[in-house]
Amino acid sequence: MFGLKEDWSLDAPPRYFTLEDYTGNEARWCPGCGGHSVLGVVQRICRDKQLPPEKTVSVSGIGCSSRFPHYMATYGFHGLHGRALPIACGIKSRRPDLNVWVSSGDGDCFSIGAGHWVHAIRYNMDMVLMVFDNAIYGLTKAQTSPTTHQGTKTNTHPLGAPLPSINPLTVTLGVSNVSFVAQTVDWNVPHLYATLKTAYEHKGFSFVRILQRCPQFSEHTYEEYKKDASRLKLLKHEKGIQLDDKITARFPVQHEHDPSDKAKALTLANDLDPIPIGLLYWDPDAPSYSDFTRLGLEMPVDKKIAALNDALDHFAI
Amino acid sequence: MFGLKEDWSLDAPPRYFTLEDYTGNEARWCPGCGGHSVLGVVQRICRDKQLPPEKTVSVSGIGCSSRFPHYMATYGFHGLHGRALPIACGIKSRRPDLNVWVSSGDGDCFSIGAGHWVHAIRYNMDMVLMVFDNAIYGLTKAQTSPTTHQGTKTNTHPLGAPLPSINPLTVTLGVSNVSFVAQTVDWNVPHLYATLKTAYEHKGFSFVRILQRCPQFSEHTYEEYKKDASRLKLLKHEKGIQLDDKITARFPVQHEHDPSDKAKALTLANDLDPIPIGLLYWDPDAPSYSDFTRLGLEMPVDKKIAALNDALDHFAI
Amino acid sequence: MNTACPGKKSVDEYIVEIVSDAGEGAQKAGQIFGAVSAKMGNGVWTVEIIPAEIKPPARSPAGASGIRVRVGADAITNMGDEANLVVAFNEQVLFGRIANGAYSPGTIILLENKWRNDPDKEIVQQYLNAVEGFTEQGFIVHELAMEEACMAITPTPAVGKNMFVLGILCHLLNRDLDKAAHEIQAIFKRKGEATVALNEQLVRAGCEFAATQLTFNFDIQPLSNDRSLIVTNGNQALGLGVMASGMELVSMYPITPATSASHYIASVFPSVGGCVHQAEDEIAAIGFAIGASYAGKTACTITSGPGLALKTEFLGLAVMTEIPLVICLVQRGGPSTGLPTKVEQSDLLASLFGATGDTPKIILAAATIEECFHFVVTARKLAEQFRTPVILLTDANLATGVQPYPRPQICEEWLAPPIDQSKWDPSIPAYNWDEKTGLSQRPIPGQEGGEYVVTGLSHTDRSKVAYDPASHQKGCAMRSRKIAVLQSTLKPPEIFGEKTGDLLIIGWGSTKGSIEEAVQRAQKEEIKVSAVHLRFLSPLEPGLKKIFAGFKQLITIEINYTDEIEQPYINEESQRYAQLALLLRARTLMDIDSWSHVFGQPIQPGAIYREICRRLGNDHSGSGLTDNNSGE
Amino acid sequence: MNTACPGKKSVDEYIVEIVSDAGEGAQKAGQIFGAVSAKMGNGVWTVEIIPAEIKPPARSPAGASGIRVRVGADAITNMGDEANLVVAFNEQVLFGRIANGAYSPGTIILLENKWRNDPDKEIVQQYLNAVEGFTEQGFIVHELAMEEACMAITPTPAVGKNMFVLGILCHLLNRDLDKAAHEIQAIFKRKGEATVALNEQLVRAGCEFAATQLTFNFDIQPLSNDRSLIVTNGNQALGLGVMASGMELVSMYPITPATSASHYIASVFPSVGGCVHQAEDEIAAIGFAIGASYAGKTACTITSGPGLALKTEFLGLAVMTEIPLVICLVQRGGPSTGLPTKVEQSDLLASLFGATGDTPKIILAAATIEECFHFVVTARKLAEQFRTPVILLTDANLATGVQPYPRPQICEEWLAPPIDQSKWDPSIPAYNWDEKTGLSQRPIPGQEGGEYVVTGLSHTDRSKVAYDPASHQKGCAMRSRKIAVLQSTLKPPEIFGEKTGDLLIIGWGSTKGSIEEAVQRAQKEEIKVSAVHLRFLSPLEPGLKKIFAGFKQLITIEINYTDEIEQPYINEESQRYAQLALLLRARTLMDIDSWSHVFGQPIQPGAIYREICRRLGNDHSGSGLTDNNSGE
Ligand SMILES: Cc1ncc(C[n+]2csc(CCOP(=O)(O)OP(=O)(O)O)c2C)c(N)n1
Ligand SMILES: Cc1ncc(C[n+]2csc(CCOP(=O)(O)OP(=O)(O)O)c2C)c(N)n1
Ligand code: SF4
Ligand code: SF4
Ligand SMILES: [Mg+2]
Ligand SMILES: [Mg+2]
Repeated sequence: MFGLKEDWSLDAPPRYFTLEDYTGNEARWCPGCGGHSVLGVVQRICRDKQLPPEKTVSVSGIGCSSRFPHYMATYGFHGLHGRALPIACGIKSRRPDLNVWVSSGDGDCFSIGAGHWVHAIRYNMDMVLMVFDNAIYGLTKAQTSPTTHQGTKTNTHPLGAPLPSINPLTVTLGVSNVSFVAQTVDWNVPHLYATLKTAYEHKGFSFVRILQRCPQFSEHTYEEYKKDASRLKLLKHEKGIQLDDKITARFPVQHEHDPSDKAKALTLANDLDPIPIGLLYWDPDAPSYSDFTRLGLEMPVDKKIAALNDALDHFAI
Repeated sequence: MFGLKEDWSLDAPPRYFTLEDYTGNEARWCPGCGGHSVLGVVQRICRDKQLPPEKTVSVSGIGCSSRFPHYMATYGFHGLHGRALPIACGIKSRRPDLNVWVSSGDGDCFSIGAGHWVHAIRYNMDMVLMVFDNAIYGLTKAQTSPTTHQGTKTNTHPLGAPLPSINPLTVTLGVSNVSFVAQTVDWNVPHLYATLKTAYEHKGFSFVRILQRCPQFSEHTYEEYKKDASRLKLLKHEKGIQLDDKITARFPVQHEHDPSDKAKALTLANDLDPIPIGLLYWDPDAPSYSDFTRLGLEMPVDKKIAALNDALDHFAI
Repeated sequence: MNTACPGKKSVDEYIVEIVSDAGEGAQKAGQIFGAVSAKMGNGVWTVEIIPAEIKPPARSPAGASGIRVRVGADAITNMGDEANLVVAFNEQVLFGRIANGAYSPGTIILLENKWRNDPDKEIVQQYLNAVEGFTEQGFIVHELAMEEACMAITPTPAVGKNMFVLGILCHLLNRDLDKAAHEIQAIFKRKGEATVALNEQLVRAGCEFAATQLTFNFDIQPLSNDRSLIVTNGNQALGLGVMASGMELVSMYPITPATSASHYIASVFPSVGGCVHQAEDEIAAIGFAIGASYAGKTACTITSGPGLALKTEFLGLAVMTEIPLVICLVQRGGPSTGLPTKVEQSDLLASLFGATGDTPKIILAAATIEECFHFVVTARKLAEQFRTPVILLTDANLATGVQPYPRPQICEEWLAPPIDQSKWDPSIPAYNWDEKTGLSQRPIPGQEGGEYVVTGLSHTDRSKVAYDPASHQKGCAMRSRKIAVLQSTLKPPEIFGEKTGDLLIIGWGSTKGSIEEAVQRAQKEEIKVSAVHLRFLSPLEPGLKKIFAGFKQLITIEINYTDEIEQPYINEESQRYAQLALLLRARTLMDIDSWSHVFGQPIQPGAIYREICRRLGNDHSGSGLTDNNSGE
Repeated sequence: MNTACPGKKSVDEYIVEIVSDAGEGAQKAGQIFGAVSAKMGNGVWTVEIIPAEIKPPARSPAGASGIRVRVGADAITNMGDEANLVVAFNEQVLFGRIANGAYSPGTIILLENKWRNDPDKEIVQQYLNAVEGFTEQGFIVHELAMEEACMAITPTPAVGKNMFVLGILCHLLNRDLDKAAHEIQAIFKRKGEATVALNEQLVRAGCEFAATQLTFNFDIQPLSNDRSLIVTNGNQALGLGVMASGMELVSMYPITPATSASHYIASVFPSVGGCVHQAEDEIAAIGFAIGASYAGKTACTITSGPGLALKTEFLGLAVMTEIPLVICLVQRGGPSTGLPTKVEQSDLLASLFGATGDTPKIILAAATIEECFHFVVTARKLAEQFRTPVILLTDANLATGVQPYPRPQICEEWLAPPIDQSKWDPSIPAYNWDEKTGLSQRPIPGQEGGEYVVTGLSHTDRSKVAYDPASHQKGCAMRSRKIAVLQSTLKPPEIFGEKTGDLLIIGWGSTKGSIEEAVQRAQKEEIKVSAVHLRFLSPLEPGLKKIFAGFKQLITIEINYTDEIEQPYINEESQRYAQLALLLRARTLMDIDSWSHVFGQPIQPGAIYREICRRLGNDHSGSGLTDNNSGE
């Protein structure tokens, strides 16, 4: 403009985003629901990273956790039960410029969405998947989810869930091209913040399982873990989640773990007591499917028309 | 009958089943297709185990491999693409007396059927799942499957499959309650036979990945492995697949592996050259969902009626 | 003991509501009130008022949680029109109900008055404004210190208030307090004697409180009835029906409003030897059911709209392979996720035409809660006899409505005999189609000689894959023929009213009670209107054209969308019809109009009555409410 | 150079087939023959004969693999009736074709005769029996030593025989050998000069062989045409259309017969900057497309019946959330897995009504291969303008048929401008519905001020979740209104023939060519029949009632199932209608009958002609074949 260099341009008033810029409808989760703290953390990360709200899309399936987009003031897509990931990948495919956050539940992601979960890990497109794992179907009122503990009584299994629960971490780690696997808890906000921020910064698909309290239907699932920090094992490493020493000090059980070691990550993932929290696995170099889907995005129209005519020529008689 | 002991009864003529009793329609796979050898082996196992054809059900999805049931003379269910496992589990749920064999393809099982695959492993119902992995979509003519090697040109990826292929073994091993994971190849018939027979004998869900040649569309995928036996690593163990010494001797690379060691199984599963063949993991004690679904099967009618009346009483005014 | 007081007014029926924030126990109080009324021999219809969120904030219009109970001297078949009386725990929850047209001028509001003295000034102001507004709208507001009165009995009135309200209602409608005590014992006995005693005490206190504070009182004569009755909601009826039908497997994935049926079944199924399978998704749920059905154990899958959408492909397979299967579809508002907790009848066309290709199947719709029970039994029988999937349509209105009805007599024949494992004559094909009827008997795995391979591909009678013209045409014809055969066994539907007249209302599903109540009211005023209600949607019951010919105007009343002819761009050519109307037009070529809304609510009899009057040019409509805000 | 010989007979059109075992190259020979004919200015229709298995056994009736080419002086719009001449590589493959009614008495069979001397006695016997049978059926059999003749040129005649046959056909129909040589060069140049030379030599040898061995010869005058043409099949046309429409993403999961469209696109998409996403399943495929569309890049998903079934739930979401999306549905035989490679038009009702709840959407059907191209471009435009999913129906007949048609002129406007990322006025709601039309403009992520949350729940114009009656009714009305608005912009369909008459045939989709050919033939005989062909199925084109009123009888002709009225139990009350017929009956209340079959085959013009005669009581039918074995 006026022949000025772009960074001299007068047109671009600096925008600074505050928390309000990310605050959508009032969150209608139950009091004490772990969703509230995740929401606050994501809003803070957006603010701290100064993500333009219009360039940010919050995508979800259906479930309590999937109400997330409504509580953000960014663009949002509250989709279908189990189908957040195909939508999110589709968005990213031709809009790599958008920041995509995906919220899913343990039923949404590991049950009805299981096929998409496995494949989205493999696609490794740049986005953060937050699985709100409350080990129960919340929105539909207390049915068994794949992570419900064996024996827990639910409305569909009044005599107790018949099978051992699935371990989402080991499945995720088993998928080739996996690039970022972390676990955190809703009730340790600094850890939650650090984990999701690191996930956001990872250029690829970040799988973050958040152990989430549901006082309404699975009150007891994480009670012990919350009360007794020694039931959690903090994973530490220079390549891992970075925390203040003050925060770190609160964890009696700590474990040095190099997140580039997949075999060790698998061993850790199998430990259920104490539960590992932190970054289990990280591979910044895994190929991303975006490199394939974005091809040709910038192609000028005349080139397209020429190519189209070539294609027609091929069939000309 | 006549007050005689059951085993004196004259009513039950001994039946002996020959291979013909399992031979259905003529197999219409391409010449050289790996399907033929799997079919022959399954028919032989049925014969050797003297499975009554009427008590045996061959279930499949859609694909070349899923034509399997038509070539058996037992009961069969040629279902929907990706959905063999829900059907098979449903059959087993209230008919634990039936022998169930499931045939699936790499697309059928790992792509469209991925969610059911993960969950069927967890259900651990007694059946054999044979995945005919030819690393391509055969029936629909050469599209990329999840196990297609990165870079392989297919009709949907003429410039080469963009992503590393999925490793079905590591995903399977990552699912809690997994009880039997084996890998074999269609071109080594004794190994194929021993593996499928062991799978059949396992009381639980047996996952068997069969590397299967498709001369029509993925001719080169396993060529090297077939030519050069040292590209395969034979897993041996007293709890593993038992083979004749003569057969064993044909494998230059052998590896002692205790199939109860899941961590080692995972390490082996990650080895792609040489490819491990044999039993990677075995847990005969994993709980089966059948124990839940079969409950009440034998309940007499009068007890049911009484219970129904109790249920009505509950609402009586 | 009966608390009837002198000066009581006798009425034919009365509608009460209790509305509160979620978790205040209004529903429990209403359920007991309904049960007591039913046991006294009255007609009853109970329906829950469900908030949109699991835990909506307190004192919010959208958070209204509660219950409506309609009690009558005669049988009651629907939730009725505007309530006569509502007990409200705060004033805010009334706004949503008012917007939905739940009340009309003259409705009595018994309102907790503690908000008048709330420390929060804003709340006080809200309260005062509301009371003023209610009065202006013609409601009769009684401000009552209910919580305060409870405090005399319990230190935690918040958890006991509901029983106190029950007491108030028992007084006002002369309910039998012993019966109420009996219910309380049954419900609270697990929580110990102290709880039972406290709750009983609260009820009696409420009763006395009403006697001193309120001067009105109503009496409803009970229906004389010597048949034994049960009281259930539609989903419980469905669950009982599944068990009585002899099906041993329900394969489902949770989805509102269908899930509570599965919850109920899960809680009692083991006692009859059955099993609820919660699958990983709806596709697996129907696939699993098909597997079991194929293996001889006809199974049931229960779902709602989005779940049906996912089952589409398997439904087509079941038709193609002629596997018996029962699909209970508890309809909710659509499209897409739509209105998960609210009623709509908009999955009829999807049930009929959802699957690709030609997929004839049987479709039934229950019109009453009692039919929810019996139609499952019928559905199983039809599924097996016609070797086909059967869809049983119910909806959120039936699912959550509660009503007494005759206790079903369980039949041993309903419980299927053990599956046939005798030898099969191998010369008989797996689809041994009777050329005339399309019917055939199927071999069950385990039957020696019956071995065949089910396939969704086009096939011959021996289930061999066949792509030739004759085989495909034959298979399609045989599957279609069965539906015609079923139709030939059905009787024409009964006409409610005269055989000829000015207007015939055609309905299906849960609207029956409201339609017939409205029609009866109009008939009493000599309006020439009759009604006919369809239970079979595929095939349709026979004789419709003949019935229709007796009337000058024909309309369907349905809870699904139709374009209204007065709207912009909507004309004879563009108007999209209500779902049954479309079918009947194609079938009869008669000019069948429809009157339908998608308000997420049952259609009230008053609204139908007004529509009848409007159509026939008699404006008998007594209510000043327009259709748009009366919320039918 | 032209090999025309004296004594040639001039004909208006000629149908040849080449049939062989799979892998013998019959299709390649036929394609070249078709291309040469098109380049000579003739009308051409080519259609492949596809066996059921990937590699069926040799010499099996079910294994027939080959091609049919219909060449005419005029434009050719369909595959025609019985072939005039067939070249067969063995006698067995002819049986399947005969059963399908591909030939009639008088059809010339050029049969490879090497089987006469086969070492296997059984084969010799089969061959002799067959030749005898063919002759008895009235076919004119010429046994030819084709393979032997090839051996003189190449040691591996099995791979060259097809070019030799091409040569034979070039002689018999006086095709331009230079043009054939040109095609051969284009196709084989990658395999090296020797291959090109050998193939050319084989063609010339075949030509000379025919000249010496056969005494007949036909001449077809070319159409004079100065427009530039292209020759494609329908799936290629679809692919070209997708690219020309400016869509940048095709998100699909493989399924026959849709997949080859994606194969073609995948092979050229990078050159126009587009991407084919092969998803993990059909649900993910449409979800991914919806994601991209939502983000401003309107996408396309291509599928067939079973795939559509899986997309049902997402389709409902797209309607509810008003996300533009193009769904190309290449129909195949159903229900269920059905007839994967064969044609049917039986997904119309599933497209319209498949999704639960009320899901108005736009549905178009291409009637010609050329329309496969242009309708994708239209579909994208409509999807965006009306903010809705658009389903474009084609079928296996269009997908595999090959035809020359005018080369489309690519428009720059078709390629959408870069997506709008300018600021959005935040006071404008995300669904800023124009009350009158239901239309609105949508904010695209990246537009500052437009932030909103898409939801499949019932919502207000600001996309806020809302369960109140008014919001839901409003949303449904707005989504439905758009369809009426589109209808108001459409013109009535053109009538093919007179505006009044004894019979009107109503068709849609790929049957147009056959219907109009049959109608024209009847019209020439003064039969009062006309035809009308619908391109829009939702909304329907306007003016239909008026058009229909001009005719005494109305029938639809469709390739989907309808009960035949003469069959047992099928009567006026039970008959299930063909799909378009059902819609039109409901719409017009006129007695619209239908004539339809599910033979897995295109309907031949001769069959339609005979049906016209039958309906109108003139038995002009020249052929002795009954409908049941003529395989339309
Ligand atoms: C296709 C479909 N099936 C089922 C449902 C009903 N449904 C909504 S949320 C939900 C499960 C919720 O559990 P989860 O994913 O763990 O989320 P949470 O509510 O616990 O956060 C179900 C079954 C639906 N909306 N759509
Ligand atoms: C719902 C649905 N989607 C797609 C198809 C088409 N289809 C049939 S088989 C197949 C893939 C076959 O590949 P694979 O499972 O690897 O089996 P293979 O043929 O290689 O044995 C596909 C996509 C279908 N029949 N149904
Ligand atoms: S039900 Fe559970 S998950 Fe849902 S909002 Fe309440 S506490 Fe949170
Ligand atoms: S295409 Fe491949 S997998 Fe299919 S039958 Fe042929 S060789 Fe076997
Ligand atoms: Mg959950
Ligand atoms: Mg494969």
